[in-house]
Amino acid sequence: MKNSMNAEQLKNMFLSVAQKIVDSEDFLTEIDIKIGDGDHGIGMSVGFRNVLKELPKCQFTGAEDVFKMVGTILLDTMGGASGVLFGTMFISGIIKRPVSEEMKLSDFAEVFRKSLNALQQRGKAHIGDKTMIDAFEPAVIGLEESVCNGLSLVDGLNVAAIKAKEGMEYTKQVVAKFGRAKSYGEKAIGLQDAGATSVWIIFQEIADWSTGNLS
Amino acid sequence: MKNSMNAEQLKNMFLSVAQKIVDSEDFLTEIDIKIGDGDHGIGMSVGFRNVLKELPKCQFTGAEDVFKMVGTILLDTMGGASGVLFGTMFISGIIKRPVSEEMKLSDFAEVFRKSLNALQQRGKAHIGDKTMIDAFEPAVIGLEESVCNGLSLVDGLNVAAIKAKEGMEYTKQVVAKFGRAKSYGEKAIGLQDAGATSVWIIFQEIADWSTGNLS
Amino acid sequence: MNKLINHPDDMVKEMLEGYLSIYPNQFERVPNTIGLMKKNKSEQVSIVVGGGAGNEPWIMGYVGEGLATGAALGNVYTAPPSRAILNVTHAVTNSKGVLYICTNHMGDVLNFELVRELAELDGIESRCVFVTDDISTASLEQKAERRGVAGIALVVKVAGAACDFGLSLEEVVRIANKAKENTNTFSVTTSAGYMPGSGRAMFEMPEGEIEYGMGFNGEPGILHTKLGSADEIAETLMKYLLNDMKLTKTDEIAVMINGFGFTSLLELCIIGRKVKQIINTNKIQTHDIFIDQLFCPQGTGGLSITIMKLDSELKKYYDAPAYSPFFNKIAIGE
Amino acid sequence: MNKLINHPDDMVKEMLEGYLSIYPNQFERVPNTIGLMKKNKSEQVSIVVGGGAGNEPWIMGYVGEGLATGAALGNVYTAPPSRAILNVTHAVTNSKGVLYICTNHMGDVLNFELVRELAELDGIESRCVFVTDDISTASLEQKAERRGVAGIALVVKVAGAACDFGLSLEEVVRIANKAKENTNTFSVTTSAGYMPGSGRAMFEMPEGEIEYGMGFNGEPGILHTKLGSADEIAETLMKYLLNDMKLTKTDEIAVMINGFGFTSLLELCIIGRKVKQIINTNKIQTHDIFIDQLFCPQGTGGLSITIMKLDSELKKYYDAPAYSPFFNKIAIGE
Ligand SMILES: Nc1ncnc2c1ncn2[C@@H]1O[C@H](COP(=O)(O)OP(=O)(O)O)[C@@H](O)[C@H]1O
Ligand SMILES: Nc1ncnc2c1ncn2[C@@H]1O[C@H](COP(=O)(O)OP(=O)(O)O)[C@@H](O)[C@H]1O
Ligand SMILES: [Mg+2]
Ligand SMILES: [Mg+2]
Ligand SMILES: [Mg+2]
Ligand SMILES: [Mg+2]
Repeated sequence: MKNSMNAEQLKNMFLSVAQKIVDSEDFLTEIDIKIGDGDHGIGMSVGFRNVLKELPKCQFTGAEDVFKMVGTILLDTMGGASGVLFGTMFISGIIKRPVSEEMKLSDFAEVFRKSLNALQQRGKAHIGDKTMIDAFEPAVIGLEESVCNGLSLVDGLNVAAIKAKEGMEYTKQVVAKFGRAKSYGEKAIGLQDAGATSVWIIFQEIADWSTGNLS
Repeated sequence: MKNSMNAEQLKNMFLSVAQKIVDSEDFLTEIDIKIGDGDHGIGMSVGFRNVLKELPKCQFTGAEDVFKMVGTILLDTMGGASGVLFGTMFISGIIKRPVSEEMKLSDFAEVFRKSLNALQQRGKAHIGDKTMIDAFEPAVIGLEESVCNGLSLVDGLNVAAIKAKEGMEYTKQVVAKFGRAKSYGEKAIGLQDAGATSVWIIFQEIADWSTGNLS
Repeated sequence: MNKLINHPDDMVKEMLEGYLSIYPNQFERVPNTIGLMKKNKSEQVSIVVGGGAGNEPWIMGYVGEGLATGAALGNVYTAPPSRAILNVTHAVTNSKGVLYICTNHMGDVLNFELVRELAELDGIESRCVFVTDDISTASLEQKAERRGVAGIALVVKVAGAACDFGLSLEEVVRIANKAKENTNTFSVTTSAGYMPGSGRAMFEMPEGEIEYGMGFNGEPGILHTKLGSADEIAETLMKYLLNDMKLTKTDEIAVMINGFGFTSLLELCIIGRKVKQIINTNKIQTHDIFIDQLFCPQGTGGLSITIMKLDSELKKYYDAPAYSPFFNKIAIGE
Repeated sequence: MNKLINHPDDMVKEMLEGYLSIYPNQFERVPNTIGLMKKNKSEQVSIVVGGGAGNEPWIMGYVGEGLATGAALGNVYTAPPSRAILNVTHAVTNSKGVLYICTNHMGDVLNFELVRELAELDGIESRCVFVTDDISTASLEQKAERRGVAGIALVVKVAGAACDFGLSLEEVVRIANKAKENTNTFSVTTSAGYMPGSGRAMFEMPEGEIEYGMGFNGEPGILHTKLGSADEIAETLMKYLLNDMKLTKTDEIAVMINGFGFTSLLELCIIGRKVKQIINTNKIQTHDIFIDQLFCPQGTGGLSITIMKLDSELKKYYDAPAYSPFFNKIAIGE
């Protein structure tokens, strides 16, 4: 059992994540139609379809480069709020980091904490605003706690996925403070946020891929 | 039993005709919707509502003036093809006629023959083209034959109404050569023409009024 | 469908009142008439247009600089009474003569022909031009029988410029007739429009089906098909038009892509893309091509394409700028 | 409803291609980008606009004389990627600085803010103005939170004129911000629009009911009523606007009545008639009022009214003529 990932593994993992998002297009669309404008599924799937197309062509020297490439592809091709937000999720965490050959659980925790901070600076959303932050922040905390508790990479990533899912479920209980969903007020109760759902799908596939390929 | 009409009687008769047309608005609309643009009922009713409003205010010296006033009101207020056509039906027949105190059956025959000619010159329609001519021409011939046969005014007008009705029925058998109905081609078979229906309503009410008030 | 009016009896009158109250410096009401005219008067041939309302901006919006001088409006889809047209004739400058331009529909023709006689009785010289651009309504040999649709926008524009150039009535009529003879339109309807008075659909159109050459009130067209791609629709429209006009490489044309109201600019631009490709493939010279909504039957889905074949004389007048609040054609040429 | 496109993935690209092929002398494509710019370049501050397609003419049609210099188009109702906006920034004249103007929607704001940082990194001075004119989306105290709608037409027009007058970036920004602060819009939706990709209705709207302040994608508004008369609708729209803006007799305003696509000019003029009456009754001075369709969500029923409060400085720029094939504002004033 491997307790870190190299660039090649990260690449394969993100290809697997990309495929999962592309497969979830309709599911995400349905969610965004109910309290958004219904384009979240298309946007995510456009972005990650480009990841599926471009990523295999790339040669990476360091683990950070994989994050950067995934983020840049999303940023350049998706558009919408989520283009910036999901671009930021992958790019901002590795800025100014020295290039590393392997990423350990603590690296995942550091990278995603940094991108969470950048995301909140951009989007100004907090827990309870019914955004992707509601899934992302718990996932990051889950990673950090797993590091403290000395969990393995695979176990830590699985904790993150569980926390992301809880966060996604939690978005059903709150009203939105941002974007189109805001105008729905109390009517948004019971409905889950599309961006938070995507965050969960991403962390879930990261965990599943790791469980399958590193255990 | 009176065998002619003076201006006062013509006025009352046309008021009665006007009321009949106004009451027939929906009926005419339904007919025009099927192979026209559905505005014939409104148009006729606008015109004859103005007749109902203006005619009572007028003082007439001669019988011809009543025809002229009815036709002018229709011409000025109706619009559409039928504004000109029904205006012509009442105006053109009395042009250059000396003013007369009483109108006999032969006068009715002369006046409507002249307006039929004017109408055909304007509209260029002939029997079988699925227009108001299909009802108007037989009605005029009916008047002329009644004169030849020495019929009374009331009987002659009743003959005209019967002929107008036959003509209206006949329009169901033919395809249209004019206006919006033309584009329906063979699909117009079975449907009656709106203008011909109005002509029948007019002649029928002329006959009914005469029967009720002159017999 | 929800329609924003007060009462059906008043809607055309109130539309005109609204327009005049919003643009009071450019237009004035013709007394006692549902009609308007330019405030800015000049000693030249006047153009008076008229017809049934309901295809706005056509009629009301066609009065303007380089366009018509005055207009009489009938009720929705009903020709205006001759009296209204005659009142407009008397209100505009008529000393140099008046040209009447309307579409070739029975109601309009009957009223305008009658007005022409009445105007002559009043000592006003006048002529009629009935626009017959819809290629789907009669064969080429019977062009005079064709009904008039969106092509009237280009005929009025050319004739309006000819008036501004100070031409005589006879010359303006000659040019208007030439413009009319060279103007052809073909259309596709993709969803029904709605009567503004009742909110009722003007006809039935099954979802997923479209009809070429259909009339605005649902008069049958000449080709009923399943909804195809935008490119297929553009190809069909152009095939019929090019066939009818028999254009060759030496011909120069102006093209108007006219949306019917419901169809969006996004769609019209996608159609326009293919239309331009087809013209280029056929190596026909495009003097001008533009997209607008100048003849819009009340929220109807679909569009028409109008092609005017130009010679150097028509080009001169076509190129003059035209302007009204709803009919803007300033820049000409590719 | 039948929509005329080829494939949903291509529709914005093909719309742009069609537009550029029809107006090749005025505009050119930004390389590798779903974006366009004016061909006619000059050494002044440039305005770059952007946003999701689907409300044409907004975005593509706002590039023109006296308007924006360039634009990046996103997919329908989706903000364009920052990369596209950045490409437009590099393609236009940027030596005097670039002003970004977009509506205040999260996706647009995030992308334009990011582009501003990236442009600065590339040595291009730039500023953002996010238009917040929709009074129904947040309280007056929270104007910065309001979303942007049709009012962007007037803000772009004023800012475009300021650029043409040769003002510095800081001055253009100051004027654009002043225009934005003084611009307010309220709307009524009367029937659903349709997604051009799928032909599906964007939301459900029961026949005979209307909603004030509704978003173009069906986001709930602030007042749901039965369909009333045109006069009642105009009164409601104006009541909210006048309340929010607290206009008095000394105020001078410009008014834009903007149709959403399905609603016809006939209806818009009837609404305009009442709007003008209300303004007159309140003795507010109308510097300009006009009817157009400049922000049209895909065949939607309804309209918005935008009021910009003017001072002498704004008036100067407001009065400059603006022109693009789909955004014509030449004549100003009553
Ligand atoms: N300010 C914000 N901060 C964090 N996430 C946000 C913010 N605004 C929106 N989001 C996320 O973006 C998602 C919407 O994405 P998407 O539908 O692709 O974009 P758009 O809102 O432009 O249509 C929301 O579900 C939410 O999770
Ligand atoms: N050329 C014509 N000659 C005689 N009658 C005609 C002619 N054209 C139309 N009509 C009559 O006019 C009627 C239509 O009138 P109406 O619906 O009021 O006018 P429009 O056709 O302008 O809508 C037809 O039913 C027909 O009887
Ligand atoms: Mg969305
Ligand atoms: Mg009719
Ligand atoms: Mg009619
Ligand atoms: Mg969106």
